Amino acid sequence: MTAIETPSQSRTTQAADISSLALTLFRLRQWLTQPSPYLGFLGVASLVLAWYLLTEFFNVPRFNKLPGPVAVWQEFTSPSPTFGISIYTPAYYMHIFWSIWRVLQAFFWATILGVPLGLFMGWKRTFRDYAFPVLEIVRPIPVLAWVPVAILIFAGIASREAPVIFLAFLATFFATVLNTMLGVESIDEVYFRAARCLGSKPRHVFFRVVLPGALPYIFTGLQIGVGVGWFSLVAAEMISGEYGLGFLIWDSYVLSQFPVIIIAMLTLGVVGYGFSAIIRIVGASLMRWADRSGA
Amino acid sequence: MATAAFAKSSTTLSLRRGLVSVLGLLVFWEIGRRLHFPFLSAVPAPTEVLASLDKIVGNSKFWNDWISSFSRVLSGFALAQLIGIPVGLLMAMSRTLRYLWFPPLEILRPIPPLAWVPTSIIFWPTTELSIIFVIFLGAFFTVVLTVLGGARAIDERLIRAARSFGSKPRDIFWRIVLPATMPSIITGMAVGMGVTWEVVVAAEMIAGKSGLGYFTWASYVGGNYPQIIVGMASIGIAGYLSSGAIRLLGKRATPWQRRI
Amino acid sequence: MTPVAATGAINIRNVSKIYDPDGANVLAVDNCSVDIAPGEFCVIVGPSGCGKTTLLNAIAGFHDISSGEISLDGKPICTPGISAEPGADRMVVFQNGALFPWSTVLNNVAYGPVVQGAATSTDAKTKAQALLAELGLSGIGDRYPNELSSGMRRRVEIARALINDPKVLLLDEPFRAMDALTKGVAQEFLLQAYDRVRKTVFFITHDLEEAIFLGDRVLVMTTRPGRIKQTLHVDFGRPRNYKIRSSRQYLSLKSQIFEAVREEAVRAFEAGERELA
Amino acid sequence: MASTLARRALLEVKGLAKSFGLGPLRQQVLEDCSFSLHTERLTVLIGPSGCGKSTLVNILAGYEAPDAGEVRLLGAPVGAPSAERLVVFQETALFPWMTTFQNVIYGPLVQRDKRREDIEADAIVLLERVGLKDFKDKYPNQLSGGMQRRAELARAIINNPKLMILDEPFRGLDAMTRELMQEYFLKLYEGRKQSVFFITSEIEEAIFLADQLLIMSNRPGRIIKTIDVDLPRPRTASLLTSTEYLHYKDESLEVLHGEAVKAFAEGSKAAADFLEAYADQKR
Repeated sequence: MTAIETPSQSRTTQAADISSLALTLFRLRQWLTQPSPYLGFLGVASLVLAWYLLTEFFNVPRFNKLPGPVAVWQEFTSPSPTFGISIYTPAYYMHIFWSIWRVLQAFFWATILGVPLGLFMGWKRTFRDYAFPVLEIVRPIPVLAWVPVAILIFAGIASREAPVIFLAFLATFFATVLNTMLGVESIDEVYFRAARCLGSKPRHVFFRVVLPGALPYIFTGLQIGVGVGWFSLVAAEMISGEYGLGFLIWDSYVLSQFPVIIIAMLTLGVVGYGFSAIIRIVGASLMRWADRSGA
Repeated sequence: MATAAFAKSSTTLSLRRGLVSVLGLLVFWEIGRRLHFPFLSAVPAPTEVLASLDKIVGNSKFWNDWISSFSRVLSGFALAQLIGIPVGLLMAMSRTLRYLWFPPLEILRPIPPLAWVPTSIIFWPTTELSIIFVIFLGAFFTVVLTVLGGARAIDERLIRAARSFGSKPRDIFWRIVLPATMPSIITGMAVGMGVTWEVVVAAEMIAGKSGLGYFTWASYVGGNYPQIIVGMASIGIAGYLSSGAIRLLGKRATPWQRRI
Repeated sequence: MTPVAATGAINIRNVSKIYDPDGANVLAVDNCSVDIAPGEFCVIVGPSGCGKTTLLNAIAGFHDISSGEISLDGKPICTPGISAEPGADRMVVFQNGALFPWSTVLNNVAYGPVVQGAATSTDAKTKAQALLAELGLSGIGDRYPNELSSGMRRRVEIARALINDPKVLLLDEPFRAMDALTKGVAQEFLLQAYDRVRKTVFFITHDLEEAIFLGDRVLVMTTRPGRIKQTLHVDFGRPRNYKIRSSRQYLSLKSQIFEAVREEAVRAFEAGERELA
Repeated sequence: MASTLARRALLEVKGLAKSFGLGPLRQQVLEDCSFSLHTERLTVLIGPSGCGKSTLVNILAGYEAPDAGEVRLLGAPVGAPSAERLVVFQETALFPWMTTFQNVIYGPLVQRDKRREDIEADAIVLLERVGLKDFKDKYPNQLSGGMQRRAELARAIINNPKLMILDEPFRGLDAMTRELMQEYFLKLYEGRKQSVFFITSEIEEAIFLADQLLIMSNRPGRIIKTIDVDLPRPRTASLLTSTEYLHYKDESLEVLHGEAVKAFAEGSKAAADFLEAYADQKR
């Protein structure tokens, strides 16, 4: 049975010959020649222009009460901002740090508790029978309806941090558990059968089929979790926080420091986007086998 | 007949287990409150909540809160569908619109809807309108992106087959693109509805004068803690009913998706 | 001299299976009985929905049966209500492949010995490397399954089964998705592996030519509810190669089998039968 | 060969060329591809995987425009997709949200040139012929593979296309259903005046169905051999063991083998299997 030279050894696929740098340069040139970046820029520019015209230029009623882009930009980039928040002031970065630190803690606990629970609920029928109904009853309750109860639960503890982190944790936890469970259920039954055929003990099935098979969904869950966690954190900070971007927004509203509201909102958008991007990249690198699937 | 019996008993088995775990939780909560377990000592126990229930159910103000929350949710949600679905479909059908609108949407989307509350209060004349606007935003981004994703994921061969049969552009839209996107529209609605309830509760807590969110927060501020749990449960039930309605609507709108 | 198998006798006695897809109580397999000798290459042929996959799943232990009994080397492994745990003694090669997409070829093949604790992971890997080389698959140890062609993936899966030295090899239409010529190569690969280790083989297929080319005995099943309608003995002797495909006896066997299955296939085709298992 | 020239060519394809991608990723898929199809004949196209068969189908159907060359149907240049040139795709392209019946009447309905009652009557007759009458109100996901294929054939035939293009329609079906589908298709084809362009990668299927066999080269694809298959019609399973059939099979295998070597050199995985299989067959 002579094994003829299989293509995998020859590795003469076309794309591999061109160095990856040339390829990325080519794709960049490709991207620049297409209309999409310019139209995209036009779209964003027209949005900012409309904002400018309505608020500062034409002073349209109702809109004129909102800060315009020029005012916001000046405040944001001035070394000595009137309301104390700009890229030069440490206070700005402190608020960002507090919000990120809270989401990280919530994310950590949601992953530590959510992923294993989701894996077991997806894998073992009995486990799911006990755990799923409780989750299903609690899940429809909007996370922010928990604010008063969260304050009560952590009334004993001095720091006001606990309830805020708890709320962000709740949001992330539910997303992580459900998506992980979905991930395990999406694994083709044939892989469980193959593993059992090959004589796997339960622990093998868990670490070599359940975990790797569910990985793509776990990361989707984490990504959604961070998004929802970020969403709940802002509200929690607005209602009962001391620092953080959510608190900053509400505080500047109360003190009528309107440009700061816009700065905080845009910062929230950028940081939130960054969070999910990081998880996406980590997920992609961990699951190389998934990228090459479908050959 | 063995397998049929087995199937039936397995559902009752899991039902029983579910019941056991829920009851167990309630009992633990009750004991925790009574014996002042850490974390549970300040939280009103199930029995206290039940006691306060008949008082609340009696007065009409409580039911008005239900109505005002629902009316806010429905108006914000309906607006988001009315504008969001066409925008999503337009972006799918025309490439220029997609290049034009996608980046601005992509920048505004990550901003949590509740961050808009102060700006919305400043801008809109009444708090009612400001809350509805924030609810609208919450659902709008979800719907647009889900519908766009669904419309663009239509199998190219179906569109080509339709064109081969001599379909006019209006045939392509009404007989191919719309039905094919229906499942994504339903998903967008279901997820959107979930977001709207999250938003309405917080908006009412922060700026509202009525509604279930306001009721829950007022109960806390007023020191009537058992009512907080009633508020939470009501919001949960209201949210569950609305997404249940969407799912029902979904089943009727996509009969072909039923299992064989 | 090809070894003669001592173990791997399968006895299927009046086996029936009733499925309950949403309460419809469908009788998939109706009172099937067949005795497979150790080392015999037994092929089951039948139209879609005739319950051949149900039989294979019952032997493998994936689900139980409604009545009758299946035993391996005299020991009952599947009776109504209880079915022996799936194990490496009855290795299954699945229809659309079941190589773990997340682990390399080498880890896939070495999976069995490692989880059974039969060898440390390094020994298992060397043993797997040796088997891959022996089967003409050296050099692809570190690749992921989806980088391989379908023919290659199929051979790795057979290697993953054989490394555990199973008593019975259960194959569920393993070469279904392949074009005619690739299928020929994969079939020869299986035959050579079979001649080298001579295990009992329980092989399911829709392809009549494949059944004759590979099997010692071909069982023809009726459309649902599946019953064994006819048995054909194929005595071409071993080892076989593709030259027998043009022999007179091969062609007569082929027309014989085609007639036996034809009206079953047409009935299934008309009714739009589908696999239940 | 005189008879084929006398008969007017239905479709003429001259010097067709098509490439995809730009810069270093540019791949020439079709080059200098010329052939012609004749009315009421079943022409089968076969070629190694990735040789541009589907690209050719897309150009004939009007889904894609060629870089060079021209395609004429009955003398007129081919434009946008139309019901004159209908494609039956590889995996089913039945509209999942329409029942079998709604799928079949879709074509005539949107062409709006017939009364609805007549269209529905035609549909019932056709569904009867393909044995799907009592599945007419089922959705595609409630049909078996074979039934979906038959529904798709009915959906195409009801429009009486001048040319029906079938892009590997029986791929993925199990061997038994595939043979029955071939018989079914021949029964439909041999019963009416219909020109068919059938694409496949299965040699047995190609010769069993074809009046004329076109063999396509490896990428960039062009027609490198034409074989006239004069086996008697109606074609029956017994033909599969006749000597002429085996002769045609060896002849086309020889040509395909040469192309597979080139496809393999470019790292095409499917070609590796084909090459190994062929080498084994020759031994």
